[in-house]
Amino acid sequence: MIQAINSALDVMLGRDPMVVVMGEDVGYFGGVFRATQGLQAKHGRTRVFDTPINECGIVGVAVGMGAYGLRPVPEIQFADYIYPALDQIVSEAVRIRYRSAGEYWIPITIRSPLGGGIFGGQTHSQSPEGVFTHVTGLKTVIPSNPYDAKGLLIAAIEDNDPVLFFEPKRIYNGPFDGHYDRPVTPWSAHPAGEVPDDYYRIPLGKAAVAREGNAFTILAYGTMVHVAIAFCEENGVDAEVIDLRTLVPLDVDTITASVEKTGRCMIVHEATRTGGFGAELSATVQERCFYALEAPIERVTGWDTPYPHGLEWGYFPGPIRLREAAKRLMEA
Amino acid sequence: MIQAINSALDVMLGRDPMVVVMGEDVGYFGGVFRATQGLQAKHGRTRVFDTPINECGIVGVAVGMGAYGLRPVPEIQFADYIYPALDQIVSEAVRIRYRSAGEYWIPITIRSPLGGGIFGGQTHSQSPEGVFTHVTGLKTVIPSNPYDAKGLLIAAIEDNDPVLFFEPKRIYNGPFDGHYDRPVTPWSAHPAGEVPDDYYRIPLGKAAVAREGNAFTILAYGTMVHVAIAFCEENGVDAEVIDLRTLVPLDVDTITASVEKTGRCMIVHEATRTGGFGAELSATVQERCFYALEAPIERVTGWDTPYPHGLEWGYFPGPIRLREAAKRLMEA
Amino acid sequence: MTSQDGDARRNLPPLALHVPEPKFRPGDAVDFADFEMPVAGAVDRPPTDSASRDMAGHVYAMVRVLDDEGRAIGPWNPGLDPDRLRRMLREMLTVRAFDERLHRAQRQGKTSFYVSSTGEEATAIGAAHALDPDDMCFPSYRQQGLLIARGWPLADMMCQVFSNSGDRMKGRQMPVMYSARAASFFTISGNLATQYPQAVGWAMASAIRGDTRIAAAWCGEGSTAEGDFHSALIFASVYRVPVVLTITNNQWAISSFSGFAGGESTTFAARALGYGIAGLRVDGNDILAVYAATAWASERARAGHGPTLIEQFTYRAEGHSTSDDPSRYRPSEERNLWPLGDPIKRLAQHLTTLGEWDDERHAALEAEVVAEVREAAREAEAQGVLGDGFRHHPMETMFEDVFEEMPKHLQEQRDQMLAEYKASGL
Amino acid sequence: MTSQDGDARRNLPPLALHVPEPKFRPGDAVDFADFEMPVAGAVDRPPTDSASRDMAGHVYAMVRVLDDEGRAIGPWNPGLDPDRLRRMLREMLTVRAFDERLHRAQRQGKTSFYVSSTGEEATAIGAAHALDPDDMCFPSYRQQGLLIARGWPLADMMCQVFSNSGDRMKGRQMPVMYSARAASFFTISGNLATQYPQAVGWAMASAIRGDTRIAAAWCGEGSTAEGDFHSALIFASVYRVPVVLTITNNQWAISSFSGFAGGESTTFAARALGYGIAGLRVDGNDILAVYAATAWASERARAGHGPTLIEQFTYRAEGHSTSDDPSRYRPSEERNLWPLGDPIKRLAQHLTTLGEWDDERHAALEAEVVAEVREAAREAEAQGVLGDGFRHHPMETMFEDVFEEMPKHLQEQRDQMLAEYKASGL
Ligand SMILES: Cc1ncc(C[n+]2csc(CCOP(=O)(O)OP(=O)(O)O)c2C)c(N)n1
Ligand SMILES: Cc1ncc(C[n+]2csc(CCOP(=O)(O)OP(=O)(O)O)c2C)c(N)n1
Ligand SMILES: [Mg+2]
Ligand SMILES: [Mg+2]
Repeated sequence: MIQAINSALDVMLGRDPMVVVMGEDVGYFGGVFRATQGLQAKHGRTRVFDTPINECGIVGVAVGMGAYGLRPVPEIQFADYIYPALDQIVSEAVRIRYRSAGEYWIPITIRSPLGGGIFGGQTHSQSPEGVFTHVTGLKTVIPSNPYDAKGLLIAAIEDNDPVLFFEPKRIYNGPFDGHYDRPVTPWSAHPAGEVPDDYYRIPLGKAAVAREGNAFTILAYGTMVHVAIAFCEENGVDAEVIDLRTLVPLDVDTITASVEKTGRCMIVHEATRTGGFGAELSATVQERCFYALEAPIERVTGWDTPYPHGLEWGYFPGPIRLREAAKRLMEA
Repeated sequence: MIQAINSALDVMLGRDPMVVVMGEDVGYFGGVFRATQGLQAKHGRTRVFDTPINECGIVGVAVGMGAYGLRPVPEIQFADYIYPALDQIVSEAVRIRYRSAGEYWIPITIRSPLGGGIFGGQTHSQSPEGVFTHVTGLKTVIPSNPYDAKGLLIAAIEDNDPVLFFEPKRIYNGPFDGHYDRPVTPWSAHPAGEVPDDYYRIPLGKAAVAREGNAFTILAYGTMVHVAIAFCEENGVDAEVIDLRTLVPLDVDTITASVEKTGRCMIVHEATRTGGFGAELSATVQERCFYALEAPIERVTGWDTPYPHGLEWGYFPGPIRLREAAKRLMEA
Repeated sequence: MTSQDGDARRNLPPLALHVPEPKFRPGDAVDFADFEMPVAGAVDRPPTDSASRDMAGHVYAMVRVLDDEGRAIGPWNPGLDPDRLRRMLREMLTVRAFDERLHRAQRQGKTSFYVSSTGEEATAIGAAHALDPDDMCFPSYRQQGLLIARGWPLADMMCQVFSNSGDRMKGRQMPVMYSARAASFFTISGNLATQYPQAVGWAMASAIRGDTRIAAAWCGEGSTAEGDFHSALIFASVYRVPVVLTITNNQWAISSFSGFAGGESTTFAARALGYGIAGLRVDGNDILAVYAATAWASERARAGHGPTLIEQFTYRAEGHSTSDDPSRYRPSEERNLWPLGDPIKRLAQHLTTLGEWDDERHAALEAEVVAEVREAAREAEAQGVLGDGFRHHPMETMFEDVFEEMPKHLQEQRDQMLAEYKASGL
Repeated sequence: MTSQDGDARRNLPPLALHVPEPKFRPGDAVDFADFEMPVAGAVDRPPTDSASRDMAGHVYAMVRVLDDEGRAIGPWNPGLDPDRLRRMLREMLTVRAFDERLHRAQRQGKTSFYVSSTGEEATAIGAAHALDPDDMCFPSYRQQGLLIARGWPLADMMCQVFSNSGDRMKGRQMPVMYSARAASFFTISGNLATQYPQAVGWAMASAIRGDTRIAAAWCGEGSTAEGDFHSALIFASVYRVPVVLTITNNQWAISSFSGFAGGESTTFAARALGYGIAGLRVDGNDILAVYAATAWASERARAGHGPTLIEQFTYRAEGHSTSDDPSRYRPSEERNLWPLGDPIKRLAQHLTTLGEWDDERHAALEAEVVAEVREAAREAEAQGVLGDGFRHHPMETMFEDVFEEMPKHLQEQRDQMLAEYKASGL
């Protein structure tokens, strides 16, 4: 997936002189996850460059660049470090079109790796999307595979509104079935691992049915899409897995169509439970599909604790938790 | 309510030499809402003082003071300005007990006025509680009247964990029935406007039944408690109004008892809808009361827009919106 | 209550916290006798490619052009012609009349809030003249002078203040939070100092694109404490960004004097030294000094020598805003005894010294701008004032511009609002 | 794609963005010939109550005590006795052996991550000796030397690195994020620079309470770009806080050289000038200079003269962490050609010059600390290493310490986890 992201940036730097890529260690070095490898050498030092270690500044200057007319793609090295930039995102980037009644707008795409499962401890594992999905004026995208990652990132860069593009780092190098004790399979073995070299877009705001099924609906995004699919396959569960891809704006139609069909719904995310995006999904599903629901909606999420380093597989909502939740869902 | 908050601070400054009160304009001047009026003169300049305009620093130094053993009560002048402090709250204050396995803890209470209805425009009206209720390790309190405000603030200051204490500024000087075109009634006319001079506590994590009823349950907090009660009274609606008081930890038992009784639930808050605390409430209620629910849970919230200055009464979830939601809820 | 406090070591003297206090509080006699008046014309004007460290003196001294007699002297004298000076004077008078009118309008209940710039008019007007008209401005809420100097229609600004049907910002922003793209004036934020890194970013973009336009930003001395200020200066320094960063040090941040922003220990211009960028300290009530410093900085930026931090030393003569009552925290007479005087009087005196002005023409000009402001107010008020029923943009416009294209959930919310209004007979 | 870009004015030269580049990249020949070696003993030692502005020279110069022959000279020579010097040497050697051992352990898969401080040992050890043992330390992840100088058990630190059953932090923190209250050592954060305002706050509290203990904080030069750095300095300046703030300028921040933190334009010590606080620039590989500067700053703080910002100029000899490969962005030989040498060798040379040390004793000491580290590693590894099944704290401990008392929702989640494990036969 990291190559797909690199390719999306490369394509956009090539197509549009207004695109600039910036962030801590993204220039000469190519980023701590190598997402920007080779881009500075190819596109030049004023198009792809390192920044001071100041997330507020990274987003703040990107906002100014956006107002000028560039399409900056700043990277926040880990999603855990996005908080110092929060004010420039929440009070500025996403408000400027509104407060100026359209005189100014900020076409920036903030990329950041999120999620755990790499023994990153509590400051390299967080999934803070729930903080941002509450922020109106902001689009939030979380891809689950290389093909989507490239198409969605290109669409995000071309979007004229601020987009937060979170990359699940656990699946940078291959899908993850939730069994931390098994060897990693590379993307090359996965159909969505095939990524065209050229430009293509996947529209923001459209979910994908990642697996069809009838027993119940699983709403997931990022890493958890693969965990959910693997769970179904390993347990012979006939669930439908929806890969949300974009959290805001949400593809409500795809969700409701599935829940209307299955009558049961499980929501899976790695972020902590209380107030996570799962709460919004649950509220939305019960508002729209109340009469179709045959059992309480299940939320399978990270516990309401920080992401503990040594105990991370106790925190991670893995196969055991999905199995037990599925039991409750089907027995209700 | 502003006097009740002043009294709570005064009482705690007097009882505990470890309490310090600080923030922009809180010292000599006594705060832009007068919450700290007279406290510097009474308790001295090193107990109650102005700070630089730097919310990150205000919370950051308060974290250090808390680690030392003080009980700082920093003020953020408006909740809209809390974002620069987010990292020190989310990554530091609430994590320190956990990451040090109890070696250090941060007994701070961050006070901040929130909410709209005073023509404050988009940067003096926000209700960002939904950003914080997703943050584990943090307690979030929003009082709805002077009596509660004092008792809860004292409990918050005495709590050994970080507490976010949001004060709905629309009801600083009197309850609000949701009709912006009517004169303000002062707290003196309200039973909860009577506040003892002395020390008392209201435990965190306990909701109050603000009004009993059977038709449906309204979950609310802060300003919206009064809007909800006024709505019931003006329309002869027999709804039960729960005043949450503490959002995290949430008093789930009081909520479920009411919804089990009424079978219907409306959630009301001023914050924007998507991903707001209402989503968590809705998800919790449907998980716990699924079989008791006779209609979809209704969320009546601020729209997913910034809080517009001139059009603020279009944004505010007032009597019209409650009435229409109640109709939907009862007709379902 | 558990304490984490340890035992102090008894053989050392106890530490103590220093909490700043301003010189004068209400009730104190105001006395500026020990104010050291910087000498006009005394500070040298370094070449615009000077190294930051070589001009360290400029962050502690104060550039002044106008002396006590109103003569323009010294190397910073920009030698502007009388017509230009009269234009500046007119614009300062317009700002003052505008502020007075809208302050009154707020008191009359026509809007919720207003911010005057009384006493500080020179900082914005002087800078506007030194910048090119298409240089991009990132102002705070106290730079209405920029718009006025760039000839922006007063009635348009007033409509914004009234959140009325003529408000191009559609009633969304608090009063004074203007936006004027056609005047290269950025949309003002209520969040302090956020415009600083944005200005730096805009100027970085201009440099990346090989453009010729530079950026300029303003913030108050209190706001320099914010992290955004630091962010801006770091980025400006690292990439040698063509940006002019101005601190309007009006000595007060609501009720807090500048000591709470670090002003007891050094000047605000001295911040520049920490970043290795050029710093200038200027008498902000001397419009020629303001002009000259801004012109120096803009020349430096255009020539590729990087950013300049300018401290404009001035005094906030009025309350912070209409929500404020300054007599609660500072003596009312401070305003009149303030040694650096009034920028309007000082420019008028200068023009008089030059033989280009007199009291009569001054009175006539004052009357003229007051009339102009009155006329603009009429025009604006005809389009509504805040709270007068339906003289604002339609409610459903609230849902526009959240995104470029309204997503489905906002369409649904808009439709719900309209349906609910209808059901309620509205 | 819509553009907001305007038309550039054609009669002005185009602007350009400066993007810093380090002197040497992989493939370049490393040559420090133009490095101006600061002269040992040349910088004066001002009184500890000097005004910031009066010691502006100290932020640009470099305090050095040890000259090329290993003699201690000049006014900053702290005159420490040989026993103390040998203790410092032993501690530096311990840190180096500790780092080597744990770096290896990570490579052997015994933990996820490790951070060495190789080449920078003097900055922590020297400071620890100059502070009182109960002065409160707010370190970054590269000050393991503080704990070692304060005599903290190595095995305890290693258990933390292994997240094993002996880890007092219960496996919750990434390796090297120690916490040691009994050593007045604050819990380390993964978020850069957050400890800076916290240290200032702790010291403010100490001053408010009339305590005698001061605080000290460390961060890397890259981290000085963060807003928290500015927050800390503003508060430290305003309240004249008794705190010693150290920047360990090891010239690299992961792959970014110090130019991306502003290092091309001035020194990091110069930041002090902007806040009107004392600033010192020190040869961080000269442990006597480190000691002397920290002692000066702590004396200043204790006497009520406020904070000091110290830049320790050093060089990060290893990669940023075990996740890093520095050969991708800098020449491998840079490390060896770096002119300020190795702090361990320099102190050993000094002791030898004094006639208090020789190669034999050095070799013996090295062997001794390596054995000590080996012993500690055995002890720690016996309590488990990361990922070896159930040699960590029980899973349900994950729910403890989120709050002081576990609230109901966490109890429910813990019970659910245990029930689900049980149902799954775990
Ligand atoms: C982030 C943030 N914090 C606090 C405030 C509240 N506030 C508005 S103006 C002000 C004082 C600013 O003073 P200064 O920067 O000196 O500017 P001046 O008003 O004097 O022009 C404060 C604290 C705010 N608007 N934004
Ligand atoms: C807020 C934040 N942003 C980014 C990072 C990622 N990060 C970890 S260490 C580091 C470099 C720090 O360099 P420096 O401050 O010079 O310290 P050094 O490692 O050289 O000791 C970065 C960017 C982080 N940990 N926290
Ligand atoms: Mg000011
Ligand atoms: Mg470094």
